[in-house]
Amino acid sequence: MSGTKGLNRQQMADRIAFEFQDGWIVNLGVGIPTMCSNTDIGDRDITYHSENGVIGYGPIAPQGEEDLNLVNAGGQNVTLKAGAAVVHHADSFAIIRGGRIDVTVMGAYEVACNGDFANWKIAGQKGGGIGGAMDLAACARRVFIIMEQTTRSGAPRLVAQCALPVTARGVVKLVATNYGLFEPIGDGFRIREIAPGVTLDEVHATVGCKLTVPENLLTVRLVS
Amino acid sequence: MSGTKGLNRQQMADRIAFEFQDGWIVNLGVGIPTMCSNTDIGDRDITYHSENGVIGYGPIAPQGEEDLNLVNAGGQNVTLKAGAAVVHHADSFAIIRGGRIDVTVMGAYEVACNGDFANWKIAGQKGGGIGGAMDLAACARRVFIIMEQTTRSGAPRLVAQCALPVTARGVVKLVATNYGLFEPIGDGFRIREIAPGVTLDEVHATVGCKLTVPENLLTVRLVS
Amino acid sequence: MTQKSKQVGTFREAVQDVPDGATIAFGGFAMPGVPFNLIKALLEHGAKQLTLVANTTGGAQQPRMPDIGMLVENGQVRKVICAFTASTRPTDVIPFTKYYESGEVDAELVPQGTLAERLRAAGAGIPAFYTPTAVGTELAAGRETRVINGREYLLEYALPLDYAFIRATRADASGNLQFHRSQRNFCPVMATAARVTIAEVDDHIVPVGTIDPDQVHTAGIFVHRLVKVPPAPEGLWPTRRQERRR
Amino acid sequence: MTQKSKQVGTFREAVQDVPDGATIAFGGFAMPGVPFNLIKALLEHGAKQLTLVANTTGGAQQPRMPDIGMLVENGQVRKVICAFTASTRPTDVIPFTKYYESGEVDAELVPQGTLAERLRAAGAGIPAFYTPTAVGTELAAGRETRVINGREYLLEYALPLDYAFIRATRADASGNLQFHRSQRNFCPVMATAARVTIAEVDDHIVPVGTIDPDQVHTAGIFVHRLVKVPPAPEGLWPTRRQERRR
Repeated sequence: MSGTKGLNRQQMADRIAFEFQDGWIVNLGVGIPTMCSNTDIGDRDITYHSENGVIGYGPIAPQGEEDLNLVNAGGQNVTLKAGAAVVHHADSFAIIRGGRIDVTVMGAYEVACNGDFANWKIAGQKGGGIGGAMDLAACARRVFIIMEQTTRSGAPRLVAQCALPVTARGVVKLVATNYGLFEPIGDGFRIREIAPGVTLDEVHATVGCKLTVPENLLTVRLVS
Repeated sequence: MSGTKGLNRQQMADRIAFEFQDGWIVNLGVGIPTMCSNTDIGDRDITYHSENGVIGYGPIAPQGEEDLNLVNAGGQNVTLKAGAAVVHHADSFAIIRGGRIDVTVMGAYEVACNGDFANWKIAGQKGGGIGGAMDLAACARRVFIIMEQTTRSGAPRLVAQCALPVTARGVVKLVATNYGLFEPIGDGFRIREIAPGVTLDEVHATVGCKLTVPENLLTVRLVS
Repeated sequence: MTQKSKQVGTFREAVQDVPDGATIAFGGFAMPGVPFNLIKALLEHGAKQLTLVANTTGGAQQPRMPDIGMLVENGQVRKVICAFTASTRPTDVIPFTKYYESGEVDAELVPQGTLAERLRAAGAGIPAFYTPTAVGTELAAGRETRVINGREYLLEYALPLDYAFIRATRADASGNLQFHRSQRNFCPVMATAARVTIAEVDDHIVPVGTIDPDQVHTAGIFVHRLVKVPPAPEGLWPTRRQERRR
Repeated sequence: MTQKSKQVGTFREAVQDVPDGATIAFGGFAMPGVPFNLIKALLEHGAKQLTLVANTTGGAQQPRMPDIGMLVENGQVRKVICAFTASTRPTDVIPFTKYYESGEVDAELVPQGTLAERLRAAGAGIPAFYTPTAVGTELAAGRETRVINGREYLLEYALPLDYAFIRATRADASGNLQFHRSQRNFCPVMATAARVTIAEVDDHIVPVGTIDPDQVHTAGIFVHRLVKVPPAPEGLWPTRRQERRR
């Protein structure tokens, strides 16, 4: 199982968080993405937005100090940063559809090399769990994905085209997996950085389409 | 000029205000309608709404006690009643379009016997002053009009059909003029009450279409 | 002016006029804002053939609090309209799934922002609007789209409600509400979309005039009944989050 | 975190990057919320070929405060989009009328609720919506309508802005705003519709973290520049209402 090799969950979140630029408004999805708000990215001023209307939250609340009426997208009790503001759900998605989110970070089952991705419906399942993913994917300025390199059975998640129903088309800009950092470039993926302890052969074997490797392939950066 | 006969401005406002029922949400337009919030209608609980987002205002502020950031639809400094709330313009018109306004009271140039009315554009003028009138007229549960019986030149304002561009079609339920209280009933107007000092002949002479007079025509009620 | 208090004494009394076939929305995102006590009262009330609107059907966390899924299990529901009708993890099976897959209940899956906007539209007298969300996905298959300024949009319709069941922190007797932090979520928009809004309230109901008009989150004109949530164990309150079952 | 203050020192500096041809909205309904000082700065700045959005063109009351009509008189305006482009009283002639009738400036007359909703739609990523307002009137002539559930509605489009000039009572350095009473009016929706929002503020700008997050009326993410309004006579403030000229 690929999840045991390369980066751990917090390291994947950290690597994505290092991409956030000063002044960005960032939406973090359920699961590993919410761990980005724990990452120390120095003195960059980032506003974390959650689709339930929280603008400007910070790290998870210490145990015993939780405000039970304050949660992030994953239902975890978080803290607020100075300058925070709360709005209702329609206003929160107005922020999303209105194009104010500089990046949304989400999990996914599959990302295709044309930028399509799928994260709401499991094969053969009736119904699904869309949450705010379709709104965010369609409207955020950038979509970054964090996911394991392969499925539990070893099948690639970086693919030529999505087999599962897509969440949005042509929107993914960057993918962090436990194997490294990847960009969909149309006819395949480009690997930007490779995880420590992972070989290029292992990457090739786990990408379901063409893989472009730059001449000087860097190792995944793990400090801000 | 008809404005000098029958009811004065405050009496017209009073007569309309007496129609308000306990629990109603009432929007008052610029001019005579705003005078309704001064009328004593006993212990009925009325919520006055203004399109600039004030829910639950009361009488005009006494001189020297004005809050310069608190106005009604006419720009007059008003007071708030206990239980008031303030919202922004989009939310205020959401209340209007959402059907929460039990009655809107407006001025008009003309009312037709089919319930059409005109109050935003003067003949031959380029442009006009719509304000919130079209939203209110299209969406309030009831539209009541207060206007002079005739134009300054003596022409009827209660007419067979509007000559001026309409504000909305088929919506007027009740009209108070200085001559009395009228209802548009399709093929003409029915006079419900006649103003003291006005004769039925004078009413007939100043209505531009068929007038129906009930057997026992009452005089305009001027106490709640 | 005689302003009558909107406070009613019990949750049972608050929900007693809910008829079979009603469309009811429930506030809440995770624990905050969920009207646990009104859901419990509706379970006891027993109205049937309901259409329920909420972010999720619930049941993904332990200990389980009253949720929409329980109304389904109780045979009271015809259809749910939610942003989650199944878990996104193959290892989680939520209680609702069994009833949905067997065809005992219908479901409409709606992106969360579209759900919020359809409720807002219903409250704002907007019968339909265009949105970029879900364009190019299975949810847009066979539906009306329109290109505006070179981009494709999906037509969505307002979602009007008979009832909104919500939870607030503070209320005055005329129904003006304040929410604490992310308790707000869907509650204000559901209140605007409903003919009848019932709010369960954490704090004691305060006299009319106590809340600053500038700081009202939901105006009393949208709120019809208020019930004070009693202290636990009689009243149900949000709990600390437990990890999901894996 | 280094949160930079959004406060700038002067109105002149706040408006200096406004280019010719920009679309600018101005908050305000009667006196409350009108950014008198920013209008004055824009008059001095001199940008031309502007499209201006506001409730009225102004000039109906005495003493006259800075208004959109003055920008028209100053030759800076290509078009206005307003709910009032003429007085509704034959005896009142507002300053704008002369320029409009002579064809020196264009105008689009929009019902006030439609104006607010078109701004809200622009801020909410909704490119178009249907409304019952203006159906059957001259304003709907030749335009697209649609029957939904048996009622006729008019299609309206979002109205995006380059700038919003607004006035607030209180701000923190990150741009979170609070409005006092009906000062709020169009200001919050204009802020959401604009690429750049500039707020003139009555009180001293307070440190970040001073305003309760639950009581923020316009979130700082929508606000880009803040200017403290100096005391009169240097700064312009709402005055007591004078009766209209008859």
